[in-house]
Amino acid sequence: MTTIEQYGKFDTAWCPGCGNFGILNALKQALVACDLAPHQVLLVSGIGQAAKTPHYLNANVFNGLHGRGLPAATGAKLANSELTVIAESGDGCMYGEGGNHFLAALRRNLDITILVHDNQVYGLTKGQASPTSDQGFVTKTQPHGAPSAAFNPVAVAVAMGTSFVARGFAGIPDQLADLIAQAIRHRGTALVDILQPCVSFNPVNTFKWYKDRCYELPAEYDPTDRDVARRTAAEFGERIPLGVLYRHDKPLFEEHFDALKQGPLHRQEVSRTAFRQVLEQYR
Amino acid sequence: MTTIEQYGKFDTAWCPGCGNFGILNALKQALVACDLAPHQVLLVSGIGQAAKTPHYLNANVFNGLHGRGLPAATGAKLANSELTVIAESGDGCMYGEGGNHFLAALRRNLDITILVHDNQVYGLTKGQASPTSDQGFVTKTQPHGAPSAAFNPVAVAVAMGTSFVARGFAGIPDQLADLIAQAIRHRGTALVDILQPCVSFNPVNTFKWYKDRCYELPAEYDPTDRDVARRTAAEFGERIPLGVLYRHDKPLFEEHFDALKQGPLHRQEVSRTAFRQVLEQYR
Amino acid sequence: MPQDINIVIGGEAGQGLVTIGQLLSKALVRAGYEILITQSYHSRIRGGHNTFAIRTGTVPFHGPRDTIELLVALNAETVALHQGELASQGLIIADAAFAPDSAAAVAVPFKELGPEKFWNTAALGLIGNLLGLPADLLFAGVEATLGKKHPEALAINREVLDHGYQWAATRITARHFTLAGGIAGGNRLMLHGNEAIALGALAGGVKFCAFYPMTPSTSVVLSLIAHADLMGCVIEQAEDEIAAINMAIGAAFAGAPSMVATSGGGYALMTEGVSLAGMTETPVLLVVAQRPGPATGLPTRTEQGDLDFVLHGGHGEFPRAIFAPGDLEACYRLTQRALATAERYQTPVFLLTDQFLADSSRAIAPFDPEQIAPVKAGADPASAKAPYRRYAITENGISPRLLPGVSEHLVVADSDEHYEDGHITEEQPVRIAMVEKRLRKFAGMKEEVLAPQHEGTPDAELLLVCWGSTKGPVLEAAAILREQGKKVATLHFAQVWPLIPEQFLDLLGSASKVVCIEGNATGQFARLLRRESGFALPHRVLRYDGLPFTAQYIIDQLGQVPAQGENP
Amino acid sequence: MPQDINIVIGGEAGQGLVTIGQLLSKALVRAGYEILITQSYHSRIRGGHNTFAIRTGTVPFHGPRDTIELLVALNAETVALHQGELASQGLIIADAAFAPDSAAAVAVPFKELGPEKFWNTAALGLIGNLLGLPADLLFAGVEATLGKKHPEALAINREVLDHGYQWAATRITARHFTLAGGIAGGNRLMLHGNEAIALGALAGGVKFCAFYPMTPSTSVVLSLIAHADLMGCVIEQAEDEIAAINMAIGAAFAGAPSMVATSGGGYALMTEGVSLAGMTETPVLLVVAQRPGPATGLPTRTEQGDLDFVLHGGHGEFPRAIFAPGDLEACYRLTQRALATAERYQTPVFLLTDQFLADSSRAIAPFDPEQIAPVKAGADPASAKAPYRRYAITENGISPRLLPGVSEHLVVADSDEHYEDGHITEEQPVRIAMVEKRLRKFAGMKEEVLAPQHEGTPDAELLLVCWGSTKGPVLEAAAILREQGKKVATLHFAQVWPLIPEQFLDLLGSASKVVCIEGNATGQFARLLRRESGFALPHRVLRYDGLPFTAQYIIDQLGQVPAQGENP
Ligand SMILES: Cc1ncc(C[n+]2csc(CCOP(=O)(O)OP(=O)(O)O)c2C)c(N)n1
Ligand SMILES: Cc1ncc(C[n+]2csc(CCOP(=O)(O)OP(=O)(O)O)c2C)c(N)n1
Ligand code: SF4
Ligand code: SF4
Ligand SMILES: [Mg+2]
Ligand SMILES: [Mg+2]
Repeated sequence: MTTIEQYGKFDTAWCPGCGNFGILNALKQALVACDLAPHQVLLVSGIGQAAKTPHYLNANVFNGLHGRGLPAATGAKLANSELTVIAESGDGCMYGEGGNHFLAALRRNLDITILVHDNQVYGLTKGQASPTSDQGFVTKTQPHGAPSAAFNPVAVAVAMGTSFVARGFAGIPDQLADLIAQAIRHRGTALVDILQPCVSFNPVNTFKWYKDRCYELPAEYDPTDRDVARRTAAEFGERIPLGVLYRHDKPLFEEHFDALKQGPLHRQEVSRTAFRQVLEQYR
Repeated sequence: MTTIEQYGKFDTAWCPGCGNFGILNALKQALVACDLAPHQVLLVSGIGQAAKTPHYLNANVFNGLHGRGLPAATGAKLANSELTVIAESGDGCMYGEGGNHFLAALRRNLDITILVHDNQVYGLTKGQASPTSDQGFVTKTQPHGAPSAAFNPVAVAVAMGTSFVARGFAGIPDQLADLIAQAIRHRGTALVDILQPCVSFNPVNTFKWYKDRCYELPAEYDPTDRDVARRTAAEFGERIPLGVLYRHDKPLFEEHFDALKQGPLHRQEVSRTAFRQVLEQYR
Repeated sequence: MPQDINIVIGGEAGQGLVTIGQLLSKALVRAGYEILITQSYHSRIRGGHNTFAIRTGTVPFHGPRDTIELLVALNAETVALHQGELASQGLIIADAAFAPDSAAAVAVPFKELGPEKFWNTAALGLIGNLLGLPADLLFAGVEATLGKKHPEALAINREVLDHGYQWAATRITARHFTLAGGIAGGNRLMLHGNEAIALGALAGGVKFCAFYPMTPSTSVVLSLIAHADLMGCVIEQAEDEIAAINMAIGAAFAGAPSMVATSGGGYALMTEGVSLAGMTETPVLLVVAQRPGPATGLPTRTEQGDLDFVLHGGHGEFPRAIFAPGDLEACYRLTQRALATAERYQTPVFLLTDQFLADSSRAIAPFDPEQIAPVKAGADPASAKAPYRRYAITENGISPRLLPGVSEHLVVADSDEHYEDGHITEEQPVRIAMVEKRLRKFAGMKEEVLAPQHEGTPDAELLLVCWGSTKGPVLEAAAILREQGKKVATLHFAQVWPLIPEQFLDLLGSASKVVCIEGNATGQFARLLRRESGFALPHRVLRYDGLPFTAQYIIDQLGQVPAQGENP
Repeated sequence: MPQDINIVIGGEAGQGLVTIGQLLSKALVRAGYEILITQSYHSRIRGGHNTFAIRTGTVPFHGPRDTIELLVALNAETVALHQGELASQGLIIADAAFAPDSAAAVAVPFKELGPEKFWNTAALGLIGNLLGLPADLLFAGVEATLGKKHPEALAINREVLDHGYQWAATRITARHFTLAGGIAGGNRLMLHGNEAIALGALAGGVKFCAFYPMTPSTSVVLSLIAHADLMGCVIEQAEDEIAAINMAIGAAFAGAPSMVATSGGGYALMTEGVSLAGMTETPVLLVVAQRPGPATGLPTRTEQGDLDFVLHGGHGEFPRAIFAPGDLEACYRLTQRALATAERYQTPVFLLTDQFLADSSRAIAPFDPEQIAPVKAGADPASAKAPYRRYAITENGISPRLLPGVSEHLVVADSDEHYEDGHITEEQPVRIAMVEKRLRKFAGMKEEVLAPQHEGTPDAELLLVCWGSTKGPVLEAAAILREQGKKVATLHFAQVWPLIPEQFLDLLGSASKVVCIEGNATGQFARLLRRESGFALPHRVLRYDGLPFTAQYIIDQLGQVPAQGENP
């Protein structure tokens, strides 16, 4: 049995009061709930405040480029599908710089988990609008307010038929831990968009702002009904639904590759016999 | 009055029988219907077979990089909002390499038109799967069939609240010309995804395949009902709806910039008085 | 009356040290002193160890200094980290709670001076007093910053400021650092490098900028945004750097003098666009503010490690120019020159800076708004013959550039190889003509290259070669060495591409020893000089720990420069 | 009995000229002849003017030739464009409808030989006869290609082939090109450069490749995909090139020897990832197949214009190696070497080719499957001490690389500067140690550099320097000049970075005249040689029209090489 202690305690570079702390704890809880030992887990992140998370618990870590966590996670999972791969980063990283990879990852349906710390702002670079910033959100770089419509990641994910789509809130860590655990256990690409107050750069979408709006999906909510999911995922404003918005099974991307039936690539020797057959084809 | 002759006739580098010819004609018809003279129009494209279109009619042209037509179009429109800017390219260019710009453009709502020649394949590079290829579509690079789910651009566009979303078919050029004309006239970002048979590399989604499946949205269809639009846009398979799927008005991105109230940027002199005031702020 | 006082305020991010530093700097400038601000911060929002260093006095400063006269410690870590750098007459100002047990320490009972929220203001009063600045002058800054937003807090701030001021006057009797009378009026501008670049861009006629935030370039754009409405500019935060450069190219094509600003990793993403600008012959300015790599590296520190990449980024061959300003005035001047060069030669042009230059502030003589010569995009359509050919082959390689939509002439730009009219071709003779046309522009650019700036006698025993922001510390090091009786000269390159060997080969040849000083680990500029001029520079002083050069660092290293082999 | 016959088949894309060319080549190889295929095509799917050239005979060929013995024109345009290149004994084979009025023309009444759909087969029979190939051998190829898919069409194909064969036998009496007896058995492999690279990659242990299609690199990946199931590889078409390189890095981190393949514009998008591989010390192979730029340029043509960019792409400083194979054998061999170098030094390594090498085929002696030595990723976890430190400082700079998930040791890789354990730091001493550690790996790489290949006497009157695919034409030009009595030597670099001056400086110095021959407009390799060795190479033969070098082109240009100044 894995214990939470195995995941360790680390100093962080986050601001006191930041929503990231709640997410970090929920992640550890979820990993323990899934009974995963640190060395079975690979955390892949980009760059940003959220993207520092993997440095604050024991696990294998690939902390790559801003916006490019998902492709690195994809490559790692394809190379070794025995790893539990979690791609974790901020809203800017995943939906801004990394938007194209987000779309591609949802289309692929690899068995990975995507955790997005969604503080609706660029934290590390000191407070510019992010794709999820509310339209009109005022910052130093958007003094007239963010000019674009906010990106609704869960609505797009449902529209794309993603196999697991959920939204959590850093301020309700138990539910969040449960959502993350469900996402990890889910066979296929699982997105958890996590509302995360940024106390330094987002004076609008505060803990209270979220608390006032968030509601848990009722027990009778059927996450397999796509029509309902589409409508529910579109909700973001006066009311914000939390929970598993949409879920369905579809074939795993991994199943597509003959080579992966033999397990992780690093264990597969190059066969001279096979290579001889390959050469024959050029005769 | 603009005539179709003003748009000229050019030799093309396309294969005989390609769906691109129908789209080129429809585009010319639409420009004439909108009474736009060639010099009022700027066509911006990426790279691919579709992206060659701007070379085959008289207009201003910026033929940029593969996948990067939309940002160039965005810059050009912001610099000179008097130009009628049309971004035109293939499905690989717009939804593949350019996926992140596609998302950002839909969020912005500049007054531009996006025409996508959607042949569900990479034509110019000789037949690899594109984002819109049907899952399982067999090519030389996808011998076991395309492993990812197909991207449904209109479903994502509706989910994102794009202000004008339509689908046309190269094989019904009159309806297509009308859709393009509506898109040009629409105030805001208008997407027309255009089904386009590729006779050289897509043996599955042929003229006949599309003909058998496409149906025109009935007259009573209400494109302003988002719920209906969400469901209708998701349809792609046995039946494929053609027409304006979703339409609503929202503020233009351009309105956000003080400078643009004075017209195109190239006409605005740099004011020494203003610059003096700027310098004052560093005293 | 000391001419050169180094004040270092240290603490965690979020403790407000930048506020104290900026208010103090403003007061010093208003009082007529020279200042040089260097900031050092971690890549985090709160916590970490940050410093705000102000070098002040009556002579202009070009680089930071290692020793400290006045160490203002907002936390114990600052004391521990910087105590060792204290000058012999130096003081440590620290809260009584953690002031060290040292003769140099002044333990301040901040609790007694006011509520904790205002301790920064108390510190400001205290330091101001030590420096001999009038309390009213100090308060004027507080008023200007706070007045509009929090008028209700003005009274208490004044009170606490006075408490700090008084406390210093009465309790710190040992050492004061009263400055000599200020030399310049209150007329000067206080700017950091990125602000100077933004002002240069506005003066140079920039109308469009697209960007994706990236330290240390973001404040160029912040400054542009602050003036966008007044100056009639459009500034757009793009979805990524690829979008930023392509937007800028699209906007430039449509007639807006355009720029982007980024750092190494973002520039990497722009290189395909750089090549596009080269091929479509679209003017665009790229400001690249360097920070230590590879990859994310040290995001908030300084380095000069991207010269090779900026010079060679983008596939295929096309002309470019790279300016590397050495100081604030050059940031302003060369940004304008870069814009003009881009427009004249219709090609990408670079301004290559680094975190040190970007973030460090000085007070400088005001720019003259009457002297600006903003570029105008494009040629007069009336002068064009029909059919208009965007890429007409000309003797100097420059084709008349019309703007789309402005006349009935159609403008066709293409990223493929093209005919003179802009349409795609694969014909060999056209290809050859177009390659040669594009490269002919480079011949013109070479005739306008800024000569490197030489100081000292040509037959020096030691010639220090440098480029970009390293200028200040190198000039200061040379001055110190000259005082020590050495025959030292300096050669500073503010334009690093193209290089014209005739401009400097004699100077390199006539010095007994030549040392190249640059902020990277492989000596990129030294290698480039050899490639272009044949002159080898095996002696190098390099720095790659993320900190800026100082005169002292250079002098120390000069003592021990062996000839170095090539590195990657 | 001629040793060297140049056959050019020309027509529109879609007319099936590649089919005729390939069947003919296969038959020639089976009959024991040497071949060299060079394809020239437009960036379009149908139409345009394309050629498929086969140089064949009894000696190996390394480059294409300009003059033509047998011009097979599938349309009138081909006649018009290539008539002038006909050798004095050359023949033009063309349909009677557009055969020119010339003594060299053979007007073939294709209508009489069979239905239009099978004219290609008729042409094959006809040419085969002219070359003295047995009809059965020609048909064997048709059978192999068509047999499975369209067995019903075999009989008619045989009939038409025989018609063509007979027609030539009876009606073309003037000139036949019967080849001397074949030299090698049917044992050889027929490959183009990209196939040789793919085979080298498989032999070298590649297990993962991500790519985004881009001419002329795509066929590397196509060949990998064709063997992926048999060889146990995962090949994934990524959403863009940025994803491709980051996927490859992620896969390499997790234990799969990984590669990407692209061309200039795609490489531009990968440069940030290259820097990431440098920083995280992840092995990755990048195959960059050059085509003419800037931007989209001439997508289906050849050039060597991206050397500088491949050498300097990626921000910050880290070691890399660049191999530039000169022929098919080197494509196979150096791909394996590149993979091994990447794994050993845990850094990005490049294979730099171009469209000419990528697409041109030859028949070569088979590779020996027993000789392969595939790389194994990572070190044995049993040998690692706890706590495991991914970036442990070592003398040679190489740290033990464990794979994540394989043992209980945690593997932490970071794109920020990091401690030995992989976690973020901004500490100066650690930064310095890490920079120096990474660069120490370069010292090791330098000891393994492939020496350039020298042919001819050291004191030649003319030394031709070249790199990569230019090798063949340069060797051939040298041979021709030697036959003319000139003392000519050649120096070919198959590894262009790092460069070790001791390996070649004497050779450069001892020749009376040195000319650098490369496929770009600015002499990038010549400049690089000067930077690294101090040896200036002002005499250059350059080509930048999109076509490959030929021996004749080089000899013609050598007649008129002035010393050239520097270009951008
Ligand atoms: C290519 C590149 N562009 C820009 C940056 C600068 N950058 C670092 S983090 C960041 C934004 C982070 O925002 P988000 O992903 O929302 O994370 P947060 O800090 O809010 O948790 C940016 C723009 C970078 N490191 N690399
Ligand atoms: C950066 C970059 N990557 C790849 C390519 C190669 N490329 C050119 S067109 C194309 C695909 C075109 O597909 P699509 O956009 O669907 O257009 P189509 O040819 O089907 O009309 C690709 C991959 C390129 N030119 N630039
Ligand atoms: S800046 Fe915002 S997101 Fe970053 S640590 Fe501070 S509160 Fe959290
Ligand atoms: S390849 Fe396909 S898309 Fe391109 S021109 Fe031919 S038929 Fe049209
Ligand atoms: Mg964020
Ligand atoms: Mg397509």
